[in-house]
Amino acid sequence: MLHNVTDSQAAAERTPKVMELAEAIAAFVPAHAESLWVGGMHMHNVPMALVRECIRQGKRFETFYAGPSSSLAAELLIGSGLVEQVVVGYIGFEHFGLAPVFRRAAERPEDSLKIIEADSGSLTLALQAGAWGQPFAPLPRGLAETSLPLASPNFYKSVTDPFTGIATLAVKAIRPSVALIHCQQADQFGNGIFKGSFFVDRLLAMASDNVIMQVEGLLDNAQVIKYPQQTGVPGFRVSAVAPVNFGCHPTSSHRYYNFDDVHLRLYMQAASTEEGFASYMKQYVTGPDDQEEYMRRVQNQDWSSIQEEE
Amino acid sequence: MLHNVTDSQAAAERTPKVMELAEAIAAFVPAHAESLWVGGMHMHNVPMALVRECIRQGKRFETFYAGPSSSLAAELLIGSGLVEQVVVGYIGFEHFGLAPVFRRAAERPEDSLKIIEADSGSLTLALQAGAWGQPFAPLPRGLAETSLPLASPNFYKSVTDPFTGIATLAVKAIRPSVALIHCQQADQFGNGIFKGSFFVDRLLAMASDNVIMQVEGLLDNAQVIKYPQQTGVPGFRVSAVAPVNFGCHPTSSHRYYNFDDVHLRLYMQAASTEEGFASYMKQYVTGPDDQEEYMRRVQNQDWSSIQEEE
Amino acid sequence: MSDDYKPVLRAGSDPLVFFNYPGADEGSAIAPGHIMAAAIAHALRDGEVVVMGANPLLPLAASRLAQLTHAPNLTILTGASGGVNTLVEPLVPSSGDYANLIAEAVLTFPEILMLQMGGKTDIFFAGGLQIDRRGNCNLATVGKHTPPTLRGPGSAGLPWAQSSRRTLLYTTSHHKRLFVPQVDFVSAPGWPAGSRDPAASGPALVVTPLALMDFSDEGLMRLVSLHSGVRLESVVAATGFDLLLPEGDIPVTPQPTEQEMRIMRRLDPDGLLAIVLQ
Amino acid sequence: MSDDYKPVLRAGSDPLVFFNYPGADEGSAIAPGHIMAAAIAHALRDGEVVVMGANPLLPLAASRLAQLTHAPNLTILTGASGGVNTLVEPLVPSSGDYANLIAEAVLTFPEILMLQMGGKTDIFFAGGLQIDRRGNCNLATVGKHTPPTLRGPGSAGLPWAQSSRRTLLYTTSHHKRLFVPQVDFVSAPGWPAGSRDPAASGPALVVTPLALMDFSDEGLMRLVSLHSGVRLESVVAATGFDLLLPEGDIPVTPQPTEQEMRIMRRLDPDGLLAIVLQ
Repeated sequence: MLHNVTDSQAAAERTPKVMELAEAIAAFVPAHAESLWVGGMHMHNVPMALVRECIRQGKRFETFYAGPSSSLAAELLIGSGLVEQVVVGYIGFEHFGLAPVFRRAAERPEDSLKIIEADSGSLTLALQAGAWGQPFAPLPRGLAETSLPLASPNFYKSVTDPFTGIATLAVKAIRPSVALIHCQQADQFGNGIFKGSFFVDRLLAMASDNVIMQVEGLLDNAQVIKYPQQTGVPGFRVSAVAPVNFGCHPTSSHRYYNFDDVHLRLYMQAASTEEGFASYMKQYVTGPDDQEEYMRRVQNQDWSSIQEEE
Repeated sequence: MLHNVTDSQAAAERTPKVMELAEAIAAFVPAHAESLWVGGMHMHNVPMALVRECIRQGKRFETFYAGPSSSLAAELLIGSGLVEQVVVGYIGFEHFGLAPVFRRAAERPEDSLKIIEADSGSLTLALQAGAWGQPFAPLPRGLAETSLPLASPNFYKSVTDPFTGIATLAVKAIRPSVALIHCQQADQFGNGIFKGSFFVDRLLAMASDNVIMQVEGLLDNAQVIKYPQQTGVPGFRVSAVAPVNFGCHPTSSHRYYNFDDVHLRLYMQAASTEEGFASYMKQYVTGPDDQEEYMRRVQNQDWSSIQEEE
Repeated sequence: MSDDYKPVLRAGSDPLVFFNYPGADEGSAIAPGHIMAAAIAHALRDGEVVVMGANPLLPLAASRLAQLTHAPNLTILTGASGGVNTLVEPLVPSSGDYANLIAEAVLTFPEILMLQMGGKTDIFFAGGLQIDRRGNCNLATVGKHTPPTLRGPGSAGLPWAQSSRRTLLYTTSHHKRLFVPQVDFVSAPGWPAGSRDPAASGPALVVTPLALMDFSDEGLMRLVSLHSGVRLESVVAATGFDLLLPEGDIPVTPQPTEQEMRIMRRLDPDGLLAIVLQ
Repeated sequence: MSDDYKPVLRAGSDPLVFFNYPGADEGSAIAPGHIMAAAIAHALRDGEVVVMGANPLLPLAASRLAQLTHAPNLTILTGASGGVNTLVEPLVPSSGDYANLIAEAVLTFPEILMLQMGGKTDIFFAGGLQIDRRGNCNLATVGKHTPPTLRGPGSAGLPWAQSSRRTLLYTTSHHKRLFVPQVDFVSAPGWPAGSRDPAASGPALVVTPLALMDFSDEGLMRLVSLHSGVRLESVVAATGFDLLLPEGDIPVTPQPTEQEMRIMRRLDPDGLLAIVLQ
């Protein structure tokens, strides 16, 4: 009834997708990629190790989709100057405050960063349309009464509902060329498991051209088969799996660790000036060779001094 | 950290949604409903006890969505004359053969049943658009090369993609007024659990006005809270929960029982003539007062005689 | 906790143990946050479905309070986490928290948006950098759009506020830069000019640390009550437009009852409700 | 099996134990079904993603055979069940079966359609009541549309065949009512008139109990090989249009190897592959 030994032998011949973090980014992220969407939301499940590695390798992205709710990933990518255009659903830090680098880039008189004003619902519907191969997504009623269509006339366009004749707004389908996502666990073939929230990541994995997944740890394919309903991302959608400890730090990894409020406040404080942001980047992003060195620097940080500054 | 006793006390004050099957149908299905979508697919997880009760109570449906893959539910509803119009994705019995009642209704020269020729993908996209409050769903490329747009010019309409200017086909959003679904288990507040496949039922529950759920058995709310990722249908989308044994028979209930091949072949044989279908209906649908009597009749059936006829 | 639970980074980084806000106290006194949470709770009706976005501490406290008092059939959708009817105590300040999955179901975030935008929720909670007298909210840009004088996070889920029957607006401060005659950018639409269509959905209530407000039949913001100890002049001075006043004496917003305070202290033993709001 | 597993209705109704087809034998001889499954397996390439709809026994056997021989990285989506890479043995005849969830993942059916229609699959399996020389398939109505002489189940997922790189057509019989000059209703589009765009997706292979066929550069059906013991005249007589013939001698479809037969007997101990096809 169950799969037998011969199957396991065949499975052994399957090509594992496990790679070193740097190798995965080098192999599957073009030097100048069309678009990027980073998984997780707010300060949760954000694949920060993958993001930091993209920055270390100087990968450039024509469009970064900051949806539905981006925080530190958007900050570091924008601050590194690697993003030409950002489509904004939400960039912020919830109770920690507004996003300092994004603010500075947006409030500067010179137009260094192109910002497309959007919203989380439309971005998600556009991603869903992309996954289904639909050309565009008509929107529910309501958006016409906001300032968005006027602010972003190329993002929101009007279309006539062929069934009612009523004009409705629509957004073009989005198929990210690169998606970075975090699962708590995966097997070597990329079957990924969310131990907590799914956020938009399951849909993201179905819609994107290249999906690179970081995980806290690997588990056996046999474990995956035991609870197949638990699999959040089917392996065939994944190009590479990179195991990395505390890869979401300073954001949370559901069930594994909470977001690091001390480090996040350190970031908020540092990034409040350009110089502070530059030294944060040097200390924590471009300086460390890899995630291990990053974590050493995080752990050697003098927490007490930071807490005293409050 | 966890919810404590006071919460459980509050939960005790919540209004349970558990009802007798007949009561649930009487309360939440209008005498003449606009539209009906029945969960499950093929010979699996079809809420047949709810369907049979609708027929017993003579509920009429303007439109029945036979999508993505309907079998016995479509047959009984069409054969009872309670459906005015059927939108067809697929009606059949896989390896058991074509649907005899649907065939007879469609092949009759007189136009007693209105059939809208559609497909499973478009029906599902229309349901998804309904759930999101989108007015319509543009379709991926490909459908224009089939006979469907010509056969169903009111179901498929052309719309111009406002981003590319390319003509594309679209379908109107579907929001079923009544959805019947089967979960293996639920708590008394309607939090339903699929022990196997989800089919379209989670989406269906999110899109429909009235969701009536049958379950094999009830479980405690505390169990639901223990594994919230397992909840397939959140309780607030459900109007009533009706516990019923073998409620999917003769289709399967995943993990609980397989489809009943003997009974299905009995149906196929009986329904091959109008008289045979009428006596099947009398014996198994309109005759029994309830699911218990139905199961008694099923269990007293002389299986050996049927098998000998092969 | 499961056997695959990882050693924590350091004390305080456990996903189910939350840091104390600096200055958090026992919250024994009644703070504006408690008055606000209770006022919001009173506005929620039994059987309704509420959905909240980022930074949901106040609406979450209010919704739980309602559930534990007069509205046991309230359904709470906790934004990013996808949690349905979270039971976590103490409450946590981030919408996407793992702790919010001590709940009855976990939906994907597209499903949360689907339910909200598809009209399956009754209450949407919103706030903004600017709110005007018609209840328009701005979470995008203050000043001209490019470049703005203040860049906010973006409109997030606010454009779909009207998909819920009622929008409840809440703010953690009350001043003229926030309550402006007209927002510079409409993220969530308020009431249109002219008289309100009684069947239409839109902003229903505004709760600030100073006062409670609703909207007139013409869709203009109107004072309902002043929180205990707040003077009318303070509210008028802190509001950048002519606030409609109720006829007769201006009531005082009801103080939370002893039972409500007991529940709020249990939900929020660190007194976050008292601190977050100044 | 879990502790909430229910007592079965009667022997044979266990969700993981399947009935024997009447007449099922040990399947020791090589039947057309085995030749067909092996031929389909050979057409699948390592690393491809295949998706199948209703009544998937043959494509499922072929895909598993490919996975267990030359294509270990093949991904199998088992239609209605949502199972990804099902491992169940013996194979089951219904696409929506619980048994297909002995697998690596369970997707919802909308997700299966999303992956198919969104172009994330390489191979789509299709069949029909009618197939014509350009590979158009009809699963809806034979004769005029209203009323038809034969009402089929409906077009199901066939209209989206082109969203997969290649469509593999399979039939369980081969006769003139099935292989017609032109289908009465196009459920799945075949090759358009004119020469084939090499980059276009469409029907690639047709596998019947008699023969193996592909399509010429002009998009016309062409005999590739005859199954062992089948004469060309039989195929020509059973095909309702002029089948293109290969140049030179007509090859015989490779018989399954000993290893392939061993695997197929393991996947299908009841010989369903031998019975379903006449």
